[in-house]
Amino acid sequence: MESDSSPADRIAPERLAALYRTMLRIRAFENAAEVASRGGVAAFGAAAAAGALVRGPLHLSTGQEAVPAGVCANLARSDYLTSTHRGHGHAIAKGAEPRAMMCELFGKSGGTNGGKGGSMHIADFSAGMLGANGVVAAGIPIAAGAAHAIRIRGGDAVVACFFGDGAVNRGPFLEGLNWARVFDLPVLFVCEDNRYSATTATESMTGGEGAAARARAIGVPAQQVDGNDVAAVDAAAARLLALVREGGGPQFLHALTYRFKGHVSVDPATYRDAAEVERALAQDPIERAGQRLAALGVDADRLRALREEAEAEIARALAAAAASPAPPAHAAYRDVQDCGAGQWR
Amino acid sequence: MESDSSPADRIAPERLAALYRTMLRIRAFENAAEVASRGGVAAFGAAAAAGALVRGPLHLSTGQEAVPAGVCANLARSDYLTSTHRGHGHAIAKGAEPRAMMCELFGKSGGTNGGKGGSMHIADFSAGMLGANGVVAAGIPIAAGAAHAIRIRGGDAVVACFFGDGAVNRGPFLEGLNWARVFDLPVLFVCEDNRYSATTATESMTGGEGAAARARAIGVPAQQVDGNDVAAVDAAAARLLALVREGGGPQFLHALTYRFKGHVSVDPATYRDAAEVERALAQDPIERAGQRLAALGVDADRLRALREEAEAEIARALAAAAASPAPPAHAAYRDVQDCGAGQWR
Amino acid sequence: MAVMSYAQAACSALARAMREDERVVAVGEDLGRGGVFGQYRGLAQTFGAARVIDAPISESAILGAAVGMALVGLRPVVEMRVADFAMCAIDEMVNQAAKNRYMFGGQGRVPLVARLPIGIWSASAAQHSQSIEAWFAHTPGLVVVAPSSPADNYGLLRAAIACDDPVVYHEHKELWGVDGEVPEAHRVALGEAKVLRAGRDLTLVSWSRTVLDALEAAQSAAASGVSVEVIDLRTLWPWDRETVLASCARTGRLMVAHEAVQAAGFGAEIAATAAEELGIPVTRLGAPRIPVGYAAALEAEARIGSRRILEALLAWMEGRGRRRFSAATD
Amino acid sequence: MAVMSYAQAACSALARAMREDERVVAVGEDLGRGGVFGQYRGLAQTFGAARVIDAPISESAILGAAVGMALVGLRPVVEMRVADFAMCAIDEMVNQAAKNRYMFGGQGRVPLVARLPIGIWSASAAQHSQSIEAWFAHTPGLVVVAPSSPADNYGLLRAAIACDDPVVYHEHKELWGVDGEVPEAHRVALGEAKVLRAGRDLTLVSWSRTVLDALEAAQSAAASGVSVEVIDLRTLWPWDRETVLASCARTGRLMVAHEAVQAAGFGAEIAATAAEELGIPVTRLGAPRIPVGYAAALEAEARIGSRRILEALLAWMEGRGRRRFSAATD
Ligand SMILES: Cc1ncc(C[n+]2csc(CCOP(=O)(O)OP(=O)(O)O)c2C)c(N)n1
Ligand SMILES: Cc1ncc(C[n+]2csc(CCOP(=O)(O)OP(=O)(O)O)c2C)c(N)n1
Ligand SMILES: [Mg+2]
Ligand SMILES: [Mg+2]
Repeated sequence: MESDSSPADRIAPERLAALYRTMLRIRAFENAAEVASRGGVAAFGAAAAAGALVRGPLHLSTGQEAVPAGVCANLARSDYLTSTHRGHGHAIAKGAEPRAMMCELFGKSGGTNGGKGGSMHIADFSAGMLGANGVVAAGIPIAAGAAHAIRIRGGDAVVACFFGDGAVNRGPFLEGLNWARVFDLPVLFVCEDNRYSATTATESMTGGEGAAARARAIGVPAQQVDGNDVAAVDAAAARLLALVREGGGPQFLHALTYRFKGHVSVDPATYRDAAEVERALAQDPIERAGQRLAALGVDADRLRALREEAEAEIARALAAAAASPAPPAHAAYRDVQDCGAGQWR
Repeated sequence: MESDSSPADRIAPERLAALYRTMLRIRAFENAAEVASRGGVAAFGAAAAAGALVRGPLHLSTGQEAVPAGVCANLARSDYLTSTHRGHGHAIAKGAEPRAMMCELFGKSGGTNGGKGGSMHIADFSAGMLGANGVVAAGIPIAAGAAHAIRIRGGDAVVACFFGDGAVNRGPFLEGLNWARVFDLPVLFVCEDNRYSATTATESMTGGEGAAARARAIGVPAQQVDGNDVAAVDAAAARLLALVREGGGPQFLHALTYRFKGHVSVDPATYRDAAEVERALAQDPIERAGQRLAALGVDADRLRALREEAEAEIARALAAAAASPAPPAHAAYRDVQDCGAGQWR
Repeated sequence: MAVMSYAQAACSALARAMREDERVVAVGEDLGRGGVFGQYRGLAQTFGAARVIDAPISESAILGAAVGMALVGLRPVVEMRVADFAMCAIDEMVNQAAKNRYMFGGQGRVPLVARLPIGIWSASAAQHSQSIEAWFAHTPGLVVVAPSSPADNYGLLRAAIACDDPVVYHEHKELWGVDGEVPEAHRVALGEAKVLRAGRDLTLVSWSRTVLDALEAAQSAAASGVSVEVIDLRTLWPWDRETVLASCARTGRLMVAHEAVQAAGFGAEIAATAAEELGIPVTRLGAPRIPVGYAAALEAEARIGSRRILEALLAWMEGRGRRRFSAATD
Repeated sequence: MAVMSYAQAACSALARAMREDERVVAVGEDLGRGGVFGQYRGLAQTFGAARVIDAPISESAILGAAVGMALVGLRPVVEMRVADFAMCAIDEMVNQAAKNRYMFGGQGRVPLVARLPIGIWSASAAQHSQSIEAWFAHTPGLVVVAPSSPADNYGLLRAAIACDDPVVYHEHKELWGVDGEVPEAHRVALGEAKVLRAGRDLTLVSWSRTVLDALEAAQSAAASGVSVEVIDLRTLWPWDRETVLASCARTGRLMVAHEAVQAAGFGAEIAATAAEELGIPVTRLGAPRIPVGYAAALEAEARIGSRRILEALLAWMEGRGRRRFSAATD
């Protein structure tokens, strides 16, 4: 870890509590979504179980909460964020409402996307969250372009561009980072390195020293950070985003974390070593932050209250999602395009 | 330059003469093609001049001859090569016949590709030259795959993969190098850095330190070389190809050279600084090799004979191309595909 | 003769090809774990990681490398996971694989099979549900296949692997679990359609998963006294004009149904051809020109389905206009 | 009213849009030097490098960045150089640009214009000559344009830039130098075809460069007593069904001619629609399903041309079969 650990060490209890709260909200959302998704994936031609509330591929960020929480604590609502297929945490941390998000997962008209996107495309443009993306690495050039627009239009917004460790092997990683560097754009690239690309250990598919080394070779300064230490992520993001805001061009944060669950909700992840998983679970970013808060003197009641609040919020989101109506069939023909929209012609 | 210059310094006169000869043959070919192409590009809707012998976009490698000459001197005919839109030099150095190549540029049935490809797709599979390619960087994954096939099928062939400095900004550069590294494949990547991407100075479009740095970050060892010093290119290629043949996986050669002509034959290249061009012309790799040969005691008659031979060969190629018949119209329907080939259905 | 799923049938065809021809290799992401739909299950164990190649997430390299492999003597079977991701490798598919043989004057061959699972896979939304077989039918140099049954997936995958030119091979994600009998010797020639049901009044041409809907609609139509001949096209390029046009000439009417968007879909090619050649009445039913939405009600609008086929077919036969059902509107 | 070339007309439309709306920017390789076909000449000098953006050779990033720019308030006009290179950016065009508005539930708009020069450009061979407009017509979310004259290139580019959704804008490489009058106020609504020549016996629909051939063929046909109505489609999606079908209803026959490969080309959509809706005789003439070869004799086979249109048209009218000329065969 090259991160300068001192600012993280000096974190104020209130700031850490806020980060803790964000992580709790994400965790509660993921847990609830996971339960609601049981039977919801259409496997091998069998339709999804009729009773499943959340259907289709569901990529949970459980265990990775410190990265979006720490990064987004340093973003304003007017900043932008691009995301991945594993985007719930990014959305919540950026300010999307869990209620509208859960509606989206339920495929309801009250959803962030009106039911058109589901988990893989969750987005809240009003919070600057430009969308989860079903195509690995596709958000990278989009983030560069968003930053380019900011540069041209003026203003001090920045873009945080999240992607996984698997994305560094796709061409748009190179093209997007190069773009941001060449045009000196205000982007913070954030590689959420959970060590796996679907069922494959990313290391076995990645030549060289990985994400940070590649970024540096393209001229984008890079820093590694313990992605399970939310204070460290916060401090690193604060430092890098300050550089970005000063106009120094793109920066790169390589956050080392772990995916607690399978790649999708139905993946038992048997390809992972039990000992490895156990070690990783012991680094639960929420547990670590909780212990740290306790050590900083935040009392147990306060921590319990934060947990209960987060869970209550998600319980309300679930209820709202259940109550929200399904979109009407005719909504399927809306938002295609203005000119040339239609049905069959 | 990191190249270990001693083997280059010790080059035997006969070897240098052979390299010189290859360069002369390429130069003579390019010069002849250039003359034959006058009026051959259809510009702005006007058809190409009826009298033009070589039609369409023509990318000349004039001035860059030392790179293919030096690299290919270390390849067997059974080795493979992938090329770019600027592929004449690669083809000649790899063993293609200038006569068949000139026929191809003339669009004749005696052409390497039967007239189907022209300059941009010049290929001689029988010499292991897998084709020029009209899409920048597209040859890189193809080279990785060819090397992968070699690895799987056994045998000690290797692949030389040529591309320009502009190609390092395209995604397939990352994807192809990573592939070769991950599977430890026998490829020598050769970046022919002539400093321009069409009309644009590549440096202005490239973040970081460029080709070699990017290769290293992907885990592919890289060496820079003076690409106008054919002995240096030869020595570097010899060293790197020995490593590749030993099974150490891919290597990368970054050769610094210069494009004497415009991007295409009709490009006056006014975007380049006259002083820069003058400096570059003074580094003509053929002149330099000739002086070196003279210094090594090869007499002027021998050098003149080599030049005249090369020019005579190309003159014969021109005559053969002029005499070769155009392909018959029905050839247009051949070599599309076996199953489903046809005309309109 | 074994009963197996569409996924198992493909797996079994590939295993057989790999046993019989050591040049055959499989390349794609997560193949070592059997592929995301289990369509490579057990192959890595049998043939080893050198021939069942786990790839980095890099579709350009996967397909580009396959072109290089094919040029140097292998016969790669390439997994694209879903057709939507193949959009990351269109240069490699079209400019490199499809044009190679031609532009190099026949010096090389590119015997690769690119597997592009198409179609809606319930609740997978816009980026995992598209069907783009028409693009490849429009591309010289490519063979285009889309089997509808386990037996044909077995028989056609074998034929595709044996083909010396690039084949775009479309499996349907909602067919993976469908079971059927698969004769071990089964092999289907590329370019041969199959008449699945004989009929007198109308020829209904379809392919891939929509064939199941077409058959269901045909059965219901029979109850209404309309006798429908159902043809499974199986290969889109070259398509079996002879079988289709002969059937059309007999029935005097053609309907084409496919899951891909109707506008500029391959149904247009077939319908236009039948109209040109025979002057018979033609109609098409493809998806509306909308992306596939996530919510069930939205996704349903993007599905053809047997009910829509039946309604369109009966309405048309009864002269009630070309398409009677109307999509819900505001 | 100025006389200018097709390239100048585009340049002038773009300059005007950039003057009138500061959100409009141009993005692509070598734009600073005026673009490879001169279609950006002078713009960098007028508007500066910040708005006429020279890009690295990275089509994925060019189009992907344009999506990001569009989402954050710009209106990028993106140069792809030739349509074949756009194949390096199909994920960005289809999965990112076209699906964005829909899959995010209408939260954003992607008002970008992707310029994809299509068609044969003499002696440029297989990787610089393709026409793929049918792919985009098949893709929900996209508007597809293909102007045939300087005036329409001016008028349609303005309309495309004003459009709030992604537009795939196809210029033809062999039209760049064609001159014509361009009224400064000219603006063409997207989706409006134009009847270029009135006729009684047959409706001939075309677009892009083939319109010139169609007009020539119509003129020659008149000498043989066949009166041909020529329609320039101009926009492929949405296509002007009303104008085309009304003309077809009058003439009773439809022929579609386009430079793209005939198989699964957009002509099939038009022909199938006319057959479905009107039951009239239809025929198509597109390129054979071959890549474009380099040698003049090979390239010529991939061109439609006025002679082939005329021959096909007369043969068809005279009932001598659908297409009388035959390609040279072995
Ligand atoms: C271009 C593309 N190829 C393949 C996939 C299938 N896929 C979805 S997620 C995933 C793994 C991504 O790994 P990583 O980037 O590390 O993100 P993580 O899932 O670990 O968060 C893959 C291969 C895809 N979505 N897009
Ligand atoms: C994917 C792609 N984009 C754009 C082009 C147009 N183009 C042809 S050559 C060239 C410049 C290539 O520069 P470089 O790689 O340095 O090779 P050089 O021409 O200098 O030999 C460009 C942009 C192309 N052929 N392919
Ligand atoms: Mg990962
Ligand atoms: Mg260059």
